[in-house]
Amino acid sequence: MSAALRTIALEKRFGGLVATNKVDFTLEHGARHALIGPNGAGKTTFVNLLTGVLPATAGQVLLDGEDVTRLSQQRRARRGLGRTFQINQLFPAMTPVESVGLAVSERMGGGADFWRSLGARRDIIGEVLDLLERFRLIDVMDHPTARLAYGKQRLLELAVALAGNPRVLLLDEPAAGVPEAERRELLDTLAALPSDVSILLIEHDMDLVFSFADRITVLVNGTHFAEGTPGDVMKDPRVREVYLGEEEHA
Amino acid sequence: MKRRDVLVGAMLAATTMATGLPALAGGEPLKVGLILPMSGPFASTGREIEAAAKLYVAEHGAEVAGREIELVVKDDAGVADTTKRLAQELIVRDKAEVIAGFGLTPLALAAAPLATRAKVPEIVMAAATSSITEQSPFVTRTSYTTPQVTSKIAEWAKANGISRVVTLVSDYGPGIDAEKTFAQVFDDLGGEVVDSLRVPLANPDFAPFLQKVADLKPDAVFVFVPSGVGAPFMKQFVERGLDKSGIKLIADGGVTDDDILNSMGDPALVAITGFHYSAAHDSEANKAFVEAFQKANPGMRPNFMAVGGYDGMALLYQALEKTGGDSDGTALIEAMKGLSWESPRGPVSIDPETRDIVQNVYMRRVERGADGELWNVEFETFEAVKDPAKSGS
Amino acid sequence: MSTRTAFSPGTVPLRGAAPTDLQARALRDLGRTGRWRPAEALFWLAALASFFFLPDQHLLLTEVVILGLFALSLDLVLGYAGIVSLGHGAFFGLGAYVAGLVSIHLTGEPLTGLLLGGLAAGVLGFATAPLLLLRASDLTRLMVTLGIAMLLYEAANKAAWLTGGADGLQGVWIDPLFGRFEFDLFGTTAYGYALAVTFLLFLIARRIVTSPYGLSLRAIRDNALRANTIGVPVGRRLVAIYTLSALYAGIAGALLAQTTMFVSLDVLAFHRSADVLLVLVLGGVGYLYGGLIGAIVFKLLQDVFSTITPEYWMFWIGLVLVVIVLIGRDRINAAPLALWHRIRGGAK
Amino acid sequence: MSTATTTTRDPALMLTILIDGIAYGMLLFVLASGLAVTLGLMNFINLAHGAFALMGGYATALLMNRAGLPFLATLPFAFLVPALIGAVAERTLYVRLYRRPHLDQVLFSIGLVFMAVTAADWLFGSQQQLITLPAWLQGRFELAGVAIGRYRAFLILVCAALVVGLQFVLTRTRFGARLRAAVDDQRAARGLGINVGVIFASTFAVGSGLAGLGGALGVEILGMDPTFPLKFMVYFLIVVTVGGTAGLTGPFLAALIIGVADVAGKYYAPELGAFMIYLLMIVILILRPQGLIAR
Repeated sequence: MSAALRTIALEKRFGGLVATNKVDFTLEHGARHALIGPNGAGKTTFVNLLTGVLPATAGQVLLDGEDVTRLSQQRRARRGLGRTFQINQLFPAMTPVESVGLAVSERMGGGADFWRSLGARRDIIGEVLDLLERFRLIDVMDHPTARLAYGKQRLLELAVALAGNPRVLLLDEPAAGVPEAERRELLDTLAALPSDVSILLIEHDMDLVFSFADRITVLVNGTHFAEGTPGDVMKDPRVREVYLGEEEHA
Repeated sequence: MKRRDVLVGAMLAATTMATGLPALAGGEPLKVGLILPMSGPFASTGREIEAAAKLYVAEHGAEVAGREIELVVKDDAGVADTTKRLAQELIVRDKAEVIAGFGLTPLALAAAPLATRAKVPEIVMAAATSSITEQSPFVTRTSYTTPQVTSKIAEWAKANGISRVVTLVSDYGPGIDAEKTFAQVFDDLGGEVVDSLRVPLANPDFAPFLQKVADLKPDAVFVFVPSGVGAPFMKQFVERGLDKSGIKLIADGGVTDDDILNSMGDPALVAITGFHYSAAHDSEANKAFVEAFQKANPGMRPNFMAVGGYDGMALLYQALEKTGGDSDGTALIEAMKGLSWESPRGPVSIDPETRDIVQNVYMRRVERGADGELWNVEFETFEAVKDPAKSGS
Repeated sequence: MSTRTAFSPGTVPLRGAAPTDLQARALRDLGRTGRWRPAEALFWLAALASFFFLPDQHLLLTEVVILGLFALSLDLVLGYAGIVSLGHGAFFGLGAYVAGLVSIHLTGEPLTGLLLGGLAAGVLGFATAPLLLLRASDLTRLMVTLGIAMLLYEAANKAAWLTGGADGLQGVWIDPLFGRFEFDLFGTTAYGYALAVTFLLFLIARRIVTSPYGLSLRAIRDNALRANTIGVPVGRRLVAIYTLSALYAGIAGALLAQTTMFVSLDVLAFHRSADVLLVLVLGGVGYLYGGLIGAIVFKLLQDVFSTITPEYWMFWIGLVLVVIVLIGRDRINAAPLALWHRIRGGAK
Repeated sequence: MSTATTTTRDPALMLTILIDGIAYGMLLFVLASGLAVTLGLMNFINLAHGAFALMGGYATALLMNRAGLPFLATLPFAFLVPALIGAVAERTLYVRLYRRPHLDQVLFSIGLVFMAVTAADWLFGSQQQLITLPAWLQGRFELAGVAIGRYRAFLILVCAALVVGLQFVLTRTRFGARLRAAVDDQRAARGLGINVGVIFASTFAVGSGLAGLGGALGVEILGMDPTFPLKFMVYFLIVVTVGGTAGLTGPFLAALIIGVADVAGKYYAPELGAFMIYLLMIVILILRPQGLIAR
């Protein structure tokens, strides 16, 4: 059985600069996998290659064994690759119900329906409410997104991604900027994500990484540097030198 | 216009409509809708006509044959659908019994079907495309037609030793009209049009076109451009030294528009133009007209637009006198046919067949007058010229 | 894929059951934009009343309604998809010319010309839409659309054998509507016709912008990147709305050609595209009424000012625009709403 | 139409046309350069830019025709009058709108255009303003067999000097550095002790002044009447869009390309006439959506 997500010798160059250097990477089904690395290690570029924001210079991206290297963002999304963003990418003028409702209806192929209002779509409402409940957004579900507290916006970011019913979910620093008071809520929700979704977490926060991930990949200078269980990685002296050491000084 | 009169008029109109009686002549004011481009790129057309029409009313009194004339000025900004709407509003809402003005051909054409439907005379005071008067039996004209003037320029050119000509016109209706007329007449007389250049309206840099003229070395270049564009043209003509290379500049009189001629400076001296009106026309009527116009409108000199507006009012006044104040559209237009009078431009008449104006066409050159100003001085006259496009000559 | 569910049902009742409070609340929010407000009904009642009680103004009102429909078509792309265009006159003009030509060469029946005018503009919209998908700034889109409109203008000027060139298209004649209502000099039929067509198109537009498709457009406008990652085919959706908008603009143009029975190059001129943008921005973007309200305000101001001063009315319009911006459009737009709330609050 | 459509491919003639085109392009650049700064650097859509050109053009025409000043002596006024008015307008009006949406800026600045157009009409009449150039700027001279209009040569020299000066100020002076800092990040610039308000106001004033100078230089070639700001608005926008909003080099190139293509197009392919400039713009923008030189 093929992996949930795999890259083979994935490469990205900007002119002479190598941002991603022949990375081989595997995300197993149902994995809780973290991708770490110092600033400028090329994590964001790597995620952008996975999701199709950037075209790869060489190499392949396989989603459930299927080559998606040449597919657009939107087609990869339709094939079950979801993501959240380091900086909130929400629809400020829409409410959580609308945002999640749209994502659900797009997934079900109802996005091109230009006649019936979503308000008449009883069939999706159960799922929408379920998601909102799960991400603790019920209370604010009919408030404009722009006016939500930051922590709630982070949760909505997750809810919208989940609404697309992804098989693989890339979480790009989900805890970034969340104030301490709202942090607990976020961690709980992350822990409760459905187990059949394979998750790649890109994160700086080591507490979160170690509490969440069962496997860690370290990226340095665009190169696959090390990989293993949290215990292995923590013990790896090279990793401590380039990353954790640096982190302690910071 | 006093408020009381409006009320009376409105009441009368209401009674008329209620009882179905025909409108009684006399007492009731006659509204003339004057639709002109008063803003936008053709605003100066509207200003000249409005000033002249008002001058006529001021000189001859607001009352004629027992009817008080009321001018209602509307701005169409040179946009045809606005012209049409304004004309329609004037006719159905304000009960205007004559519509007049029309700064550009499409504007006059837009209103023509209305004139037919409402049986309201349409007096065209500016637009110059030949076919306008054919669009409705209620259209008449006091300006000029492009072929009327252009054909005489072509005749004059051939008779004065010019045999190879390049035509240069603005790429729009009247320009193309002029180009065709010139080529046809000149060709019939045995001349040769070497090339026909069309300049986009939007861009007034003539450099590439003048370069082409210089290459072709014709005896003369015939020019038709809208008023206001003539000045930069002549300047660039002189700048390129075309005048010194022996190429004559012959043009429609719009190029040396009286309104701005004086500020064109010496380059204007190269132009020989044919036209139906010059502010320097040597007659008592014209001297009085120019003086009165300049007194009422300091800083302006009456041009061909102004005389079109002035004569338009003259035509209406005479027709009303002929009908004894009856403003029925059919009666008015019938009365206008065949009228003739002494205009500031010289003797004019309305062709009873075509309702178009018959007038003298003058050849002029620009000269500096005794007052130090530039004037179009007439030196040759073609008398009583009809619109050749319709009279078949 | 569709067989998988992300969640097993949790605390929220299953679909099919009677809607709970929560469901009702969620559905209400989803249907929020689609619900009719009293002010809307009032607006259209006023429009209907104007047909019966302002017979003297029918000609001006026809122009207002046509400009309003044209601005509404621009609102569909600007307000709902965030695409600015300075070339919408291309569609308006094409619709006008096609409607005019249909009446001359095919049939004077108004609805046929209206439909063909709209369709022709829609086809042009569909053909030029890909240009808008270039990775470009608003400014680039503005200028590309403007360029297309100017090319069409020049083409119409050159093709004088078909369009009549600068003289305009002669001989447009429209038969009575439904064979019964003649297009009279008072403009009554014309106004009723324009108003009915505009209302119908408004209803359709309203339905569309409140549908899931409309919601996806709002999502694209808000955040195209995110819309992409939840699987919205951004490019296709934009092409679709641009095409629809072009069709609407074409119908507005056709209405103008039919009600004035005249078409000239003005319909394609730059000022047409610029005015409609002005009108829409004046009325407010993104709620469908902006175009209609902007058209009413703009035309009435123009009519009033140009009656007072035919030469210098533009100055006062300019002043009004400047003052409106300085005060803030939001505050002005909010004023009627605040007033409404006060009235309603007082009535309770 | 006949024999003469076969045009001579005479190199001297081609040079003449090239020089005409360059002069036209240079003029366009001077007219549009202020807009390139406000739109490109300050990100403000100022459709009223042409109104400042109008002021400059009228300053020159009126001072020459009514006060009898010589052409050259009027040019400083053509710069200063709009610059001064620009500075005042910037401090009192524009400054409130920098942070507002682009559509607000469009509405506001088009309102200003309407007011400027009618004000000019009311004050000075609706007709064309014409000037008579001094004798030494009239006519042509020959250089190595190539005929060159004196005024066009003058235009090229003046505009080239302006371009070099502008580029120098923007890239080599403290003012230029401060402007770029203020544009990139207002808050950071304020932190560095830069008076952003003064920088913006003076930049706006210079941009308006340049437009005025362009208007004055253009009276002879483009004409000058109250509708000038509306007629040429599109041309300015084309120059800036095609050039790109990164600085002045792009718009300069764009103006030259458009100027030469327009003049040469009309000479060698007159049937394309008015299509030329728009076709060129669309093609360039399809190939380079961000303009010739992008940020």
